[in-house]
Parts: sequence; C-alpha cells; structure tokens
Amino acid sequence: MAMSREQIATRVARELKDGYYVNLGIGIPTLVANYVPDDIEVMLQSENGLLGMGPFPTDSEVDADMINAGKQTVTAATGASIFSSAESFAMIRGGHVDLTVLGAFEVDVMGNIASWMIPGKLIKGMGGAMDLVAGADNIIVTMTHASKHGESKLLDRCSLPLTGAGCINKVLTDLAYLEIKDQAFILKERAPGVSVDEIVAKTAGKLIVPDHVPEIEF
Amino acid sequence: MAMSREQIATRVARELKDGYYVNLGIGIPTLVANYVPDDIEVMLQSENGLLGMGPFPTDSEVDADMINAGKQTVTAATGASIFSSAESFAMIRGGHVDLTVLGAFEVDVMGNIASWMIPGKLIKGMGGAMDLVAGADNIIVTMTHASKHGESKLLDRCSLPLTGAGCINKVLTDLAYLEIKDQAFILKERAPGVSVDEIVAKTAGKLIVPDHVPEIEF
Amino acid sequence: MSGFNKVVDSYEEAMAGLTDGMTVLAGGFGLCGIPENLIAQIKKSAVKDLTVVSNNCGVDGFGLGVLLEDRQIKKMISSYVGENALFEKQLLAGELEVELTPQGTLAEKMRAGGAGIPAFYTATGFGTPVGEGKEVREFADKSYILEESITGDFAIVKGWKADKFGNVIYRHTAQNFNPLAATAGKITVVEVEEIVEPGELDPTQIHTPGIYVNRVIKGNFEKRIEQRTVRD
Amino acid sequence: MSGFNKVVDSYEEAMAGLTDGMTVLAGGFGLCGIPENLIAQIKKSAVKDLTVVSNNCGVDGFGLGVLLEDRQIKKMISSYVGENALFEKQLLAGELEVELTPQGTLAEKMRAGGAGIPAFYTATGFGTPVGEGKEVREFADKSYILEESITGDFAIVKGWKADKFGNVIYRHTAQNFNPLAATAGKITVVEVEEIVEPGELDPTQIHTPGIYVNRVIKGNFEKRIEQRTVRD
Repeated sequence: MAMSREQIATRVARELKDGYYVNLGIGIPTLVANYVPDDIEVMLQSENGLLGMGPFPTDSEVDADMINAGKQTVTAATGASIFSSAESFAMIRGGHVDLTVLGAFEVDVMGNIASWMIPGKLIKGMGGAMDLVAGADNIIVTMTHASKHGESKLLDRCSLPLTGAGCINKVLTDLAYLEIKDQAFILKERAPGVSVDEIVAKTAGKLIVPDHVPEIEF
Repeated sequence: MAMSREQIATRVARELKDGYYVNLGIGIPTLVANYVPDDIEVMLQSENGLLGMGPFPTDSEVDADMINAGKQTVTAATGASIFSSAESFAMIRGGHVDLTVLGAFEVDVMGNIASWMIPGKLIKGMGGAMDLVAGADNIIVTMTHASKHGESKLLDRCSLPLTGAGCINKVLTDLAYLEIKDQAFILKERAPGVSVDEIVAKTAGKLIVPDHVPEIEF
Repeated sequence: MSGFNKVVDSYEEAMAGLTDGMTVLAGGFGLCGIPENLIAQIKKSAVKDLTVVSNNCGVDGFGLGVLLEDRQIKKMISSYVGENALFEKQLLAGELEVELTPQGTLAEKMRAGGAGIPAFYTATGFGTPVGEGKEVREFADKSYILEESITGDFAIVKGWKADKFGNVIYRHTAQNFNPLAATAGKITVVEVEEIVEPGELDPTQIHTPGIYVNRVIKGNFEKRIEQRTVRD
Repeated sequence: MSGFNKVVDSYEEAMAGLTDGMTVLAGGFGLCGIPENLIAQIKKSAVKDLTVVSNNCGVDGFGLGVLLEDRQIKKMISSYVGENALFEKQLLAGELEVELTPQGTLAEKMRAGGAGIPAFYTATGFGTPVGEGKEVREFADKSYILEESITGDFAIVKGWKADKFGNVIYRHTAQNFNPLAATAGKITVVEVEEIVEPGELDPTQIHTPGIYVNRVIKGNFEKRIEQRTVRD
C-alpha cells in the first residue's frame, strides 16, 4: 500500500544524523521534524534567516517578528542564530546545510527537478527552492509517485520548467525510495505491500530494478 | 614657501563637510583628523572594520582588540560601529565613504595613481589602498610635489606600478592644489609664497595654469 | 552631532524626493519586517511607474499590496508573489511586469549592489528559465550563471532600534532582507520602533552601520501576522 | 546535544587532519584577533608546504611569522606583508611565493568562497598589476576585473566567546577577517577566550553561526600589541 505522508516523513527521518543542519521544505518535508529519532539531534534551517527553528509558539509566545520560511509563527531553539537573508543563503549556496528535503512536481533521470511553475496556471515564484537545490549536495525529494490522474512524476526528461539541473540523486515517493545514477532511477526500496511491478508501471523514466528490493519497514 | 605637513592637513580639512564619513590613509592624511573645523563633525572609517574612530586610548584604556588600519591602538567614538573586513570594504567599494585622503608616490594626468610598490625595493603590499581608490568618488591625494632628488611626482604617465587607473582628480602637494581634468593637471591654488613658475618647473605632466591662481591662506 | 543626525519627523520628509519611475528596494519577508508606514506613504504620495524590488509583494490590502491598488507598480523583482489576488489579476492582464528572481540570488544582488560588486556567478538557476539569456561559465567543472547586482533610488527598511546616527538593529527574523536593501539605496530610509541616543547600541552588535542610512523615523506598526500557528 | 557539541580539549585535536600541502585560511589583522595558539600548534605539528591565506603574515617570532622559521609556508596570499624581516628574506631569496591581493578583494574572496559564489567582479585592481591576466568587463561604462573566490582545507579563527554549538562572537576590531575565514574552511577551528552554554548568546547577535564551525577550543592569549599608541 502506498505510504502515508507520515510514513514518508518517517522514512526520510532515517536519513538524519546526529548534528545535521537540515532545511525542510513546505508540505511533507515539514513533517520530518516530527519523526527525528530520539537519540539524535538536528538543527533546522529556515531560509528567511533562522538556524535552530523551535516548535510553534504557545498562544502567548506568538511574535510577528519570529516566523519561518513558510511565514508561520515559530520559536527559536536553544543555541539558535538569526541573521540576514544574504547570510542565510550564503549557508545554503555554500553547501553548509547537511540535508535538504523538498517536494517536487517532477524529477528525471538526469537529476533535474521541476517544482515551482506550471505554465498556464499561476506562477507564485521559486522562493528559495532554486538556491536550495543548487547549493546542497545532499537532497531528498519527496512526492507522490504519480499524479492524481495516474501520470508518472519520474520521467526521462522533466516536462515542466526546471528548478535545478542535474542536482537530485535521491527520491522518496509514496511507493518507493529511488536513487538517480547513470541516467536512470535505481529502485532501492519499496513501500510495504507495493509490488515491483506497480512501481515499474508507474515509473515513466528509465528504471533499474535490482534483484532484491527490500520493503521499507515501520 | 612649501607647505608643512600640518598646513597640508589643514588645507585638506577644508574639504570636509559636516556629516562626512572619511577614510584617512597613513602619514599626512592621518593628521587631517587634527584639523577638523570646530563647527562640523566627521566620522572616521578605518578599513580593518571600524566606523567612528576615536582618539588614542589613555594608558589604562589600551586594548589589544581595538586597533585601527595602521595597527595603532585606538578608541571608538560615540555612535561607532565595528564589523568584519568584508563589511568594511563593502562600504569602501560600494562608494559609501564621502572622502578618502591618501598618499602617493606618483599621480598622472590620466588620474592614475602609484602608491604601493617600487620595483627592486621592498614590496610590502597594497593593503586596502587599491580598494580605496577604486571605490571612492571623492579622493584627495596628498604628497610632496617632487622627490628629494627634485624629480616631479606629477607626471604624464606614472612610471611605477599603479594602485588605481583613472580614479584620481584632486591632488594636494606641498606646493599646490591641483585638479585633474581632460588629461591635464589644472593648477587651482598655490602654497603661500610659491610662484606659479616654481610649480610649472616642478610639474612634469601637462599643466594648465589659469589666469588667476590664488594663494592658499592660513 | 547635527551632521550625523538622520532623524526626520514626518513620513512626508522621510520619502521626500521619490518620483515617478524610480526603483525602490524594500526590506521584509512576507509581512514580517516590512516598512509598513513607508509603504503607506508611497501610496499616499501617488507616485507611479515604480520598479519595486522585494522578496514578496505583500498581501491584498497590506504591505506592498496596497501599491497595486492604484497601479503604482510597473515592475516587481521578487522571488515569491503568491498570497495576492490583485497581483495575480494584474499579472495575468499584462498590467504588471514581474522578474522572478531566486530568493538567495535576490539577497545577494542587493548585497552586491551595496558593496560595489557589479556582478557575481552563482549555480542557482543554471539550466532553468532563470538562467536563460545569462552567461554560463564553469568553475572547477561546475556550471554557474552570471547575475548582475541591484541598486535602488530609494531603499525602505524596517528596523527595531536605531540611534540618531542611523545605526540600526533588527528584531528576530524581521531582519531578513532589511540590512541588504539598506546598503543598496541611493537614499536609504529606515523606520524603527525606537530611536535611541548614539552610544546606546553596542558598536559590535550593529546590523546596519549608519553610513548606509540617510533618514531615520520612528513609526507605529501593526505587524500583521500572515500564518498564525500555535502549539497547545 | 552531543551532535552539536563542537568543543575539543586539546590543540592536537583542534588541528587534527592538517597535512602537508594544505591551504589554511587565518583570521586576524596585523596581530589583532589572530588565532595564536592554533598557529603555534601548526608550528608544533611541523606540517609543511602550506598555502596560507591571511591579510598579514604576523611579525618575526609571533603570529604566522613563526611558521616562516621552519619554512612551513610555501605560499602566502595576503594584502600586506611588511613588518617581518624573515618574510622579506625568504621572499627575496625566492623561497616563498607571495600572491598579493587587495585587502577588500581578499575579504570578499573568502566570503564568496564560503557563500558558494565562485567569482565576482570588482573595480579594485583594474589597470594595475593585480588585474594582469584577469578578465576585464564593463558594467555601466566602468571597468571591472574578475576575481575568483578562495576556500581552504582549514580555517583557523580567533573568537571572543563561543557556545558549545560553535556560535561565535568577536570582540571589538578583533573581528576583522575572522568571520570570513570561518565560512570558507572545509574544517573550521575556532579558539576563544570563553566557552558558554548554548542559549547564553543572543541569537540575533551572533557573528558566526555554528553551522560554519567544526571545532571550538578555549585558549589563553598573549594578545601582543603591534603599535601601542596612547594619549596623555
């Protein structure tokens, strides 16, 4: 069965290591913060200028001057630092963030990602997404494997305008965990109860299926 | 008679305006701070990272962590700010300093300046001088009109390696105040008791002498 | 201290000299740390054909959004322009020009503009629509695009405290783009919650040194919250 | 907090991994704000063929000058190398390579290196020996040269206080190049006068966020003064 949003976040959280600085995008990536293993600590970077994002404030703690990149009111964790947007993107662009998790509309076998614009529909802008994908060495893309209409989002070539070129090598969908290498998706793990055949059927881009594809366990 | 170092500094100080941010180089330029007219205030920028340089410390105030660009112990004036070298040169390179005063070995009619290197002798390095001349719109060069050997320092083309190209338009020597325009020095003022003929004789570069050249008064 | 006293008493004086067709750099991220009263003054002044450089364009009826109402903005340079129905309408109608710029590139463009760096290379946007028409160059086998810096006729900035000399500190994440915009305006205007005497701010803790600041004014702020999120 | 605890207990541990031929970025201006004990540890370790990037090279017998004694430095990238007789001697003897770099360009090269900007344009040095062999480009009718950024295998930094997470603040003008070097080292080591608990430093007043810092050590400092100037 396809993984829930919470299961996807749980699986991503297994990639975290103690002492990681992590940038989590809006949507499923944000949920990852709820599944950090008890024995490790990570520090969340919010690209508007906060390193060490804490939980949402209590009602009395709400402060208009204290928000995250999703414009939600937040708190600062112990040991946080707060800085300008130039400093924030110096961290991001300079490759200082250990792990970046973000959503996408499409990824392809070239490591391209499209996540910010659907021509003909509203263009809201790329925000910090282009900087995040260009600056990070370690990125996990989370998304559904196929659209609501059943169209695969894992392609040989992205059809939408790109957010970044050749920068993605890990994708976690509701059906599978895949890596991108040598211009192909490599099926590394599958969601509990999801068959290799289903993943093959729903992956439009070139897919390499190893002999053994373990199920993700929860 | 040729102006003293103190007189040169006094004449430079007349270019100051209330509210000016000023960078003063080592040597005669440093003396300018002693001749700021009573009715105006200026703030001194020291390129190691201090805006608002105060006087030297008293013996008990001396602090190894508080120095100027000449590596002298200094104090901070009221309303000072202290920052990194990148921020300091953002101010300088970005043209935010209102007046820069610095010494030179040579200047020429193209507005070139040579001030940092004499081939064959020791090379100490350019420090911040190249940034200062490239970033400032308003620069006054102070120097002796001729070398100890009587060789003019105001040339058609600098003979020494340049500090900056085409960036100087005001020169104050011990003999005269000159502006650089249309590939010539224009004699604007002369030192008390110094004849136009003497200045002509000691200026190797093309010199334009207006009908009337007032004496600098002290 | 007259020469360094940057304090002005009215918003008219704060924005004096702003005319049609100018470029205005605005601090703020979403509705956090926006110079709301300076924006209101621009609306009141009715100048038009502005190019506005700001990460966002406010929301309907607040922040930079109010400048859309009378079509005072000709062009926006922003990274994200959602949350604004009027914006969308003017954009789709071709009444508003928009230059979408990645957030980090936008921040760096303003910083570079203030720092006398006319252009820099970044990997951000390479191979995407942002990179189209821009020079591509390789450094150490990675591809980068050339981005030019941004300066403005005016910078409008929201600080927390400033001293009379224009030294400014920002509060929490209301810092965002404010110190960058501050460096890159020909005339930089900072509105703050509190004005203090020179010497009251620690010199080593100033976010924006006064050399970048031309005018300082004390304002009152609504500080509207875009996404109020709380825990139990 | 183990994952973010950057504190190490010995200078051996602080500089572990430094090997022959590496590039070391050092904070400090003159003898102000120099990581004197980290430099001493480099001397003790006897690594050689180093490229050292620092505004100055200390003086005879103190600061980076001590690394000249056993010829540990192959190349210096600096803006100013006066005040040092041994330096002069090695330079004139051709035993030391020196790349003189304008002070502001040097600062920006380190900042750019840390910020993922591989190169930028600056007017500084155009038409001078510094510009020779570098690309020249015009922006708005002014000429600029292309300068590439600098990163290092190690950055050695002197802070005032750091918390255990590596958030650092600097004291007075001992800041100088330190926060820039801190961003551009693959391994950034900060020695400080005092280590405090996370949360003790104001988050909005941190000069170097801990994300740039790998190791923190508490040291004792001589803080030699180069030009003691006093008034009566």
